[in-house]
Amino acid sequence: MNTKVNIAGVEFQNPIMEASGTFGSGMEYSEFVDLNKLGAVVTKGVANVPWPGNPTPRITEVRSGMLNAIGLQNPGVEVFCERDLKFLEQYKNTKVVVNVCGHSAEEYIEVVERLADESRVDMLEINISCPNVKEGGIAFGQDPKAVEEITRLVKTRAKQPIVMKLSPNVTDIKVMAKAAEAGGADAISLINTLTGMKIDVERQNFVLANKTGGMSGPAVHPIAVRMVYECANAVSIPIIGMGGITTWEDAVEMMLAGATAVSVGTANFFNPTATLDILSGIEDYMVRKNIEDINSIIGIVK
Amino acid sequence: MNTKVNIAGVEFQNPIMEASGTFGSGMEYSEFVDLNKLGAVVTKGVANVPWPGNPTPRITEVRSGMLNAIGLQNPGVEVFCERDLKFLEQYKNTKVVVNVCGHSAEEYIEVVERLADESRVDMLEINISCPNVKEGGIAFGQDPKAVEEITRLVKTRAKQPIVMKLSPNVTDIKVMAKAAEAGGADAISLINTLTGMKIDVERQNFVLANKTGGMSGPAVHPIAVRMVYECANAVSIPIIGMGGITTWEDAVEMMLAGATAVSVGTANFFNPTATLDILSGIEDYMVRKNIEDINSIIGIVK
Amino acid sequence: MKIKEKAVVLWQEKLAEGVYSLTLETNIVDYAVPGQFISIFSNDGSKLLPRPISICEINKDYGTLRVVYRVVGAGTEEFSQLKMGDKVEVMGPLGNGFPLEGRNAIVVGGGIGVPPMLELAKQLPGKVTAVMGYRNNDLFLTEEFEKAVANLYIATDDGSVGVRGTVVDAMRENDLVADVIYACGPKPMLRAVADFALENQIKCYVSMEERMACGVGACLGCVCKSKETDEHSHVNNKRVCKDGPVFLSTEVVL
Amino acid sequence: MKIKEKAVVLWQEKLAEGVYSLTLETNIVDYAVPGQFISIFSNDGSKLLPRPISICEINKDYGTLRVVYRVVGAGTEEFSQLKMGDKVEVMGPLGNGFPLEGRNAIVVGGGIGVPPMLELAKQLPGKVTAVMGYRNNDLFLTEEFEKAVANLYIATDDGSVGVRGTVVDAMRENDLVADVIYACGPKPMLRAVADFALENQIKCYVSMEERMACGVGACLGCVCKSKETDEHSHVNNKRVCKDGPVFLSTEVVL
Ligand SMILES: Cc1cc2nc3c(=O)[nH]c(=O)nc-3n(C[C@H](O)[C@H](O)[C@H](O)COP(=O)(O)OP(=O)(O)OC[C@H]3O[C@@H](n4cnc5c(N)ncnc54)[C@H](O)[C@@H]3O)c2cc1C
Ligand SMILES: Cc1cc2nc3c(=O)[nH]c(=O)nc-3n(C[C@H](O)[C@H](O)[C@H](O)COP(=O)(O)OP(=O)(O)OC[C@H]3O[C@@H](n4cnc5c(N)ncnc54)[C@H](O)[C@@H]3O)c2cc1C
Ligand SMILES: Cc1cc2nc3c(=O)[nH]c(=O)nc-3n(C[C@H](O)[C@H](O)[C@H](O)COP(=O)(O)O)c2cc1C
Ligand SMILES: Cc1cc2nc3c(=O)[nH]c(=O)nc-3n(C[C@H](O)[C@H](O)[C@H](O)COP(=O)(O)O)c2cc1C
Ligand code: FES
Ligand code: FES
Repeated sequence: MNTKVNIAGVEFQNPIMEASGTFGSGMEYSEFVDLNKLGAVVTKGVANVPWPGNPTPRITEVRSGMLNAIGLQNPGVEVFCERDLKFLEQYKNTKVVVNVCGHSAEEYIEVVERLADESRVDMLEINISCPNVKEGGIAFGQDPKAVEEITRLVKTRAKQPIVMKLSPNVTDIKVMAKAAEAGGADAISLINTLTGMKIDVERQNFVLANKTGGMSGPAVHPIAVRMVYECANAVSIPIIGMGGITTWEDAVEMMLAGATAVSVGTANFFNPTATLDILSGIEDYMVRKNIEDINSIIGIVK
Repeated sequence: MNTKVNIAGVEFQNPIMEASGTFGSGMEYSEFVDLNKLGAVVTKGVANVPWPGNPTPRITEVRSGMLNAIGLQNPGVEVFCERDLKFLEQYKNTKVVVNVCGHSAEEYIEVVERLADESRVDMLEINISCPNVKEGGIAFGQDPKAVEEITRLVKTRAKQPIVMKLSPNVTDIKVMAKAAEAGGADAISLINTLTGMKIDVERQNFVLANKTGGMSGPAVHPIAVRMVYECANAVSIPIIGMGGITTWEDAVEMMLAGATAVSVGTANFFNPTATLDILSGIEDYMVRKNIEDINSIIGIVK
Repeated sequence: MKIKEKAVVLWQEKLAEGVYSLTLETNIVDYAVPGQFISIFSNDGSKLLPRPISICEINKDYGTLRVVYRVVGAGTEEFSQLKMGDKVEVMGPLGNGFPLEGRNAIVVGGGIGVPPMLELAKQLPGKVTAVMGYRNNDLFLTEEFEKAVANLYIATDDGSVGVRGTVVDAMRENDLVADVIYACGPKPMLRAVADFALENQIKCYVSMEERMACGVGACLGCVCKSKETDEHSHVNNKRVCKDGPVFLSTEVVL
Repeated sequence: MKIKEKAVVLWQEKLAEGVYSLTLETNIVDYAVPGQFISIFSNDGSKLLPRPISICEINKDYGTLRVVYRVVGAGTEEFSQLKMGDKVEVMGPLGNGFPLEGRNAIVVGGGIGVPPMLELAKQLPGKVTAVMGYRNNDLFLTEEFEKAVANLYIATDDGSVGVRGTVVDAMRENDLVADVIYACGPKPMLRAVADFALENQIKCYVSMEERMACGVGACLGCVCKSKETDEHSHVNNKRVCKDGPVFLSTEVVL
């Protein structure tokens, strides 16, 4: 049985990653999960300098999901390299995908260049779709010209393959996917969070300090599957699918729709072993359905 | 205590309507709900001629929501006038909002003109956002120029006030709201369904015959609140808010965000008295919070 | 008259592998007729749509309804955990039910289409023959049918009990005749029974299935194709939940 | 060592209006210290995030944890329905817990901040004084505190029991002195206690609250402002779930 998948020349032992921002750099969840069993650890977004993020409350629950407005708090790329990458050294079987954020093309590039010679970094995921920061973030991700340009700029400087992470808050995700492909992206990942809002009717005020937050969790899964399907039929670069994956069925659904690999985000919060549970569910499915190679189910539902 | 709200000169005894397509013309639910107590009955979309809709399965459940791909099956405006409007004659306290669909401007106009002299029709809701029909529908609702044009065309022929129903499947809902306002809409309603997909991993096929379906129910509520809030701060025409409203809190949330009235859709399917339960919840809230006039809470969270 | 209420679980038992019998105390019983169904709702706030389940027995004296269902997914799995005294949200009775006709009727059930035939068999005025199809010898409700009908024939896919093959094989093999047939089961079975009825010029009612949302005829989610333009939709679509689930085999496309 | 498992409900009782005491059999007990908390999960698939609840008592002999909580929303409402033998998903122990210091400690609890002080009071090595604030005479856990501490002072908002006013009013009125104060309660109370401690040059630990998602330090959802640049985030943000919930009153912005 083969569960290996290959994205832009990087071979992942299996298609299961966790989603950026939901797993730190794996340290905290290593108490629950043997990180060496994951396809990849995808780190929390990292910027050129430390970002303080948004005021609290940053989190609220919604039905079958949550809103977050962390605002990309991160300690900056220096601390990240010294601490997080060093920590990840010990997990040789697992690939490391570093999620990169910035307010401007220059800031993305600064991070990408700093990471260029870090051997522990196998792939870069460029977050052009975070709805929780004022400048940069989602603004890039909603304009195809900006997507193409930033992709091209980052690609010229990056030594590792780059994955452009797309925002679902768009009219036509295919246009964004094609723009990333045109800009030279090695792969795309989707979806980031959908912008939502919750109001406290007793206090008559926003629940989140940031007013809006990014929605994630099982509630968004059907939208994510639709978008992965649309992109898979619009571009020829591989897709990392995410959005509400909670069970192995959700992961298989995403792969049938066209994802080469999948990321598990919010599910970690209520099931710390979600990634490995999903992996073993997929393996059972493969045995039961007589699937020799996981690659044979990618995008077969058309 | 005043629960009356006024939209474009039409006075609704309270802000609670049900959402188009989830309630037929009220006939079926009249076994559970005294229609005379609702602010308005919003009918299933009606076209110039009968539409057969999509093949089945048309419905599937998703977490905290559902996908539907009815495809606007309807018996056409003639039968609608003879049967449905006649049925609604008896509910004098309730306003009637007729939801109108079409494949082209001409088809919308044909329906609007046929309804012009029907005294039982208090308002028209123009559905330019149905994701489940190939032509027309959502295509109009995703292009601001088309929104403005169709609004203008319909407005010139309509005798009743018109509400433009917007699609959430857009990058910037404010742009669509402004386009509707520019075209002369008397009000806007939002959100219609979000396009989603579900794949059956055992059969390795789409669950819905139509492949994609419109997502509705509690899962979409935070997105709807955010969009209502954005529109309320972008246009000055009134807003009818909908999307996942299930409890009175959801309805109040929507009004605090800026909706003058609210529609309850999917919730009817698991709670046939949802509309009236929500109404009485709002009345209790008003008493508890000492709110004399429901209008005083509209859009106050900023 | 339709009711939505919390019913009380009086009794639940396992009848066969994955097949459960649930007896509910509910006011729905006052209005129920054979062939109708009820919507059962999950207690889990993420599973919102009704699970339509046919009525298997109606006991007006005790105020109880019995349903028999197969565990196929998360909803029916949840129901199978219900214990005496638990409450469960139900709505019904829904749909039209079987017209009680004929002096000589055959009731045909296949798999989980067997249960709705029981109350029908009990209420039919004339002589009733039952033909029940199962996968294998893991039968259920056969004792109840033996008591309720004049003749009971069983067909199993593997031939372990009764006729090897389908219910139609059993009907042909036993040269069954009747003036009306009632059938519930998977579509291919309904199609075969309808063909058998046509051949033998017997009136035939079938009970249809489709994914539902409202269960009351409002959402147009659950339509099946009708041969003639139908009165409600004017587009050859009949609502399984409201115009059905029982149709004349000649009025719908099977 | 953190555990995620289904705990068994051994006992649940109502202590006061809307306040419940839940005793769970769980392996978490083996690793728990006072001031830590557990995440309790809803059985409802639409309510996914953990409800963080402080540990009130740790009984290693019986393998049980006790938590005391107030019903404030749908999650705690659901927990209040749990009955002996039910199972409930829990994760823990989470957070750092109170350092056990001082020869002369004051434990201060306000409202639903009272419970975590109980196990602390029991485990503190020196003499312990407890100051507990309640809304009115609907007290809870006071008997347990009477047994566990040398002196117990009560403050109520309405003056119906003990000192009328806040816990700080009670501390001032009784001229309490100590070499360490531990406090849990609403932010304004923590602020007042921290000020009192500063005035009297007493070391003071406070237990903080914030909305959580992961509960283990990964998501950065639950931060509070720290006075100095902190080691993990490098941006003056401390994670309540991992770096806390217990902080020195001087290291965080209250
Ligand atoms: C009129 C009618 C009568 C029925 N009577 C019975 C009966 O007596 N006994 C019995 O075991 N089953 C019966 N069924 C089928 C039963 O409704 C489904 O097996 C059940 O809804 C599955 O729910 P689940 O949550 O376990 O499965 P899931 O697959 O997890 O359900 C997901 C969703 O799909 C819907 N769904 C899944 N399968 C079906 C189906 N076959 N028909 C309609 N909706 C479905 C569910 O209602 C739910 O909304 C009947 C169906 C209809 C339409
Ligand atoms: C470290 C810590 C320890 C706590 N210890 C206790 C305790 O011992 N006893 C007790 O009664 N309460 C305690 N709380 C508060 C408790 O977590 C909330 O009252 C509870 O989560 C409310 O859940 P709900 O579903 O009833 O309310 P809802 O308002 O319906 O909850 C909705 C969401 O908001 C979150 N939430 C709501 N209120 C709070 C809050 N005050 N803090 C954090 N998240 C919140 C919930 O976890 C949930 O995700 C503690 C909180 C923290 C952070
Ligand atoms: C708390 C939280 C923090 C996140 N931080 C990031 C981030 O730093 N960079 C990023 O690209 N995506 C971030 N995301 C988005 C997730 O990686 C993922 O795209 C999204 O949550 C959908 O997946 P899910 O539904 O499985 O969580 C974050 C999501 C959450 C819930
Ligand atoms: C089964 C179904 C049918 C619908 N049909 C229509 C329709 O005919 N016209 C329309 O404008 N919206 C239609 N809608 C969209 C609803 O009116 C509403 O905008 C949407 O469902 C969001 O609200 P909810 O989450 O409360 O259901 C339909 C929705 C559902 C679920
Ligand atoms: S389920 Fe809504 S019409 Fe049948
Ligand atoms: S809740 Fe995730 S870091 Fe604290």
